Amino acid sequence: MSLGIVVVSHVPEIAAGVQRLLAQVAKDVSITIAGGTDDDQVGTSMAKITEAFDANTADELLAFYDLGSAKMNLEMAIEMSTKPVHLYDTALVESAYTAASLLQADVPLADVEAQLAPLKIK
Amino acid sequence: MSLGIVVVSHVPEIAAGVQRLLAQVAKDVSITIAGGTDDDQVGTSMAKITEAFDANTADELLAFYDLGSAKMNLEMAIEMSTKPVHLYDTALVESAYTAASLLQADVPLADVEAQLAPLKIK
Amino acid sequence: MLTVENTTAWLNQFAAQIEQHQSYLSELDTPIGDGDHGGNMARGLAAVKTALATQPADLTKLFQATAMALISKVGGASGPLYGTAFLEMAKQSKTDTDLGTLLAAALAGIEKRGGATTGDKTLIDVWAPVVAAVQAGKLTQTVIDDAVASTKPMVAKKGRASYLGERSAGHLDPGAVSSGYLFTTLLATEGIL
Amino acid sequence: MLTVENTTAWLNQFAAQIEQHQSYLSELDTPIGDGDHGGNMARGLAAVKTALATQPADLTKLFQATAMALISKVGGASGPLYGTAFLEMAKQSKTDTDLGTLLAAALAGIEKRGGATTGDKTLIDVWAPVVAAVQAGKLTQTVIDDAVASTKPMVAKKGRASYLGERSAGHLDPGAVSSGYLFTTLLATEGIL
Ligand SMILES: Nc1ncnc2c1ncn2[C@@H]1O[C@H](COP(=O)(O)OP(=O)(O)O)[C@@H](O)[C@H]1O
Ligand SMILES: Nc1ncnc2c1ncn2[C@@H]1O[C@H](COP(=O)(O)OP(=O)(O)O)[C@@H](O)[C@H]1O
Ligand SMILES: [Mg+2]
Ligand SMILES: [Mg+2]
Ligand SMILES: [Mg+2]
Ligand SMILES: [Mg+2]
Repeated sequence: MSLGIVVVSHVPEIAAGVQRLLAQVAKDVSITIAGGTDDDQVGTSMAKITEAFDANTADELLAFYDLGSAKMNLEMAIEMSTKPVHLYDTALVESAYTAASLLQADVPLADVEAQLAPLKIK
Repeated sequence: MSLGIVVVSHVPEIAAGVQRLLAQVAKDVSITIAGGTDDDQVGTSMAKITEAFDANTADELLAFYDLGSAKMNLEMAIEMSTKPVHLYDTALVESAYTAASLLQADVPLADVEAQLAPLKIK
Repeated sequence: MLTVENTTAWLNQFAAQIEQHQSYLSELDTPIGDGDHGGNMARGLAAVKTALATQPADLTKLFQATAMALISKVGGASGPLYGTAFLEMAKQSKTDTDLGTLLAAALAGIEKRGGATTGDKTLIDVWAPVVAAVQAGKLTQTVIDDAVASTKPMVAKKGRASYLGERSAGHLDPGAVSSGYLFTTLLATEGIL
Repeated sequence: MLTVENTTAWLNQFAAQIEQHQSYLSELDTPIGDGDHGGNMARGLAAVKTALATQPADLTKLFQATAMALISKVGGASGPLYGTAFLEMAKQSKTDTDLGTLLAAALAGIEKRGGATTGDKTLIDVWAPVVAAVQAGKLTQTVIDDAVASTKPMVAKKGRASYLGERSAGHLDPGAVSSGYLFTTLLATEGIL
């Protein structure tokens, strides 16, 4: 069961930037993103999130988001997704980075989640 | 005494994206950024941080960062800065957003810091 | 009783109200949010109008199309919230056409989607008393107006306004105001209630 | 005794070692970091070489120029850390030219800058035993090699490797290895120790 990461942000640049930060330490982890609305304004898009789920080559996903309304769109996308997706109420950049480092080292999901727990802030 | 925000990230896109997110809710708050190394690679630059301090039109600054090495460069820049700069070990995107919302509403520093406290994760 | 015709009329009127009050809604969203609620809702309701113009065959399809338009076009928190509301009404309408029952399902969906409850200074503070009034057969403009006004002194616990903590008090909640338009136009539509 | 001449020779040799082992350092930084330590240090030491070529007038200026080159060119955690080390040596060199005293000041600066301590799997695990050995007049290649090797089983508590928790064990710390080169070239430079 391979694990991948999905980053959802209200801003396209933040999502792209987090992907860049993570890619450096997790070359073998599939990291896909959904940033901004469909027309790249500040906001989130369920369609973009669904695309990020589909584009991710892993078969089980860890999802991170910035603000609350991203969470709502994420949850709607999760309800429609065929892949299992785990959603974390943790600090976006820091927890996505932590997860990426650990997944690159083939750390199992339970251990990753244990390291994410102290980063819960939402 | 006006308060401003400085965002320091390892990635230029993250810094620019956070600025965009904050600008939407804090039109009257000076928000400056330092993202990436001098040649826009992943990393941080003391020179860019110093420029972000100088470019900020406020006379007292709240600084937020992503990973530990950004903190070291921030601290070096703070030691050389003439403006007072407060450094927070809090979730980058979420705490910068919180601070921006509150500063826009003219909330005094002590109250802003009280709301930032639960976001400490580093 | 809800029909495709009167529901279409209702939602088109709601869209007209949103369009008319677009800048007011965004102004309300400025001190305690990001100033886009009017734009978000106007974009969403324009898509709803387009969907309704295709004349959905039944109420379920009508609510589904409305939900999809809102979910895909709004871009802010109000998208999944209003979207979920209409999605729940679509589901419920397969077995039921009682407006009170449909709205109660919608409210439950909103609460589940956003994790907010009465008193959190969100659109729920309009939906909850209005749904109760509809179920009791007692919806009036006063019920709606009072519900909208009740959000002013509240301290936000959910959404962007919650980042302001105590400072969110003293402002109407933008989502509550837009929901006020939804129910005002419902009340004004002949034959539904 | 430290002079401008032998210190210049030392740091140029250090730069040469970094250049030679650049890809090895980045390889070490790959499983427990972001794979850039070799590139970071090579960029920094190239700037140091350029600064040294201008022949600083005294030791204080030499250490200052070295610090500034590292601080401004490295781009990673090692920049402020090595930079602070040389900045502290610059300060200390105004009143003192004892190598042990200078290095002790540098180590204190590194500890303050990064908040790490012995056993955290950082370059401090090389600096601490080496500085003690220099002060005791007992620095040998074995002291250096053992210090570098000691970082392998450690669990990182600071820096990017710390995100890996337990999984950081079993790898040499890249900063420890580059510091090993610093002290190996110190040992090899005639007349300093
Ligand atoms: N978690 C939530 N539960 C219920 N309603 C919410 C929640 N978050 C936000 N809202 C409602 O959404 C409105 C804001 O909508 P909008 O401005 O379109 O979205 P955004 O805040 O993402 O910009 C708020 O006024 C509030 O009524
Ligand atoms: N807080 C710290 N205190 C002491 N040394 C540290 C700290 N953080 C990182 N290091 C050292 O820096 C090295 C990594 O340097 P480098 O790869 O150039 O920076 P980065 O991790 O920013 O990419 C580590 O191997 C470690 O020795
Ligand atoms: Mg808004
Ligand atoms: Mg918005
Ligand atoms: Mg590195
Ligand atoms: Mg780096």
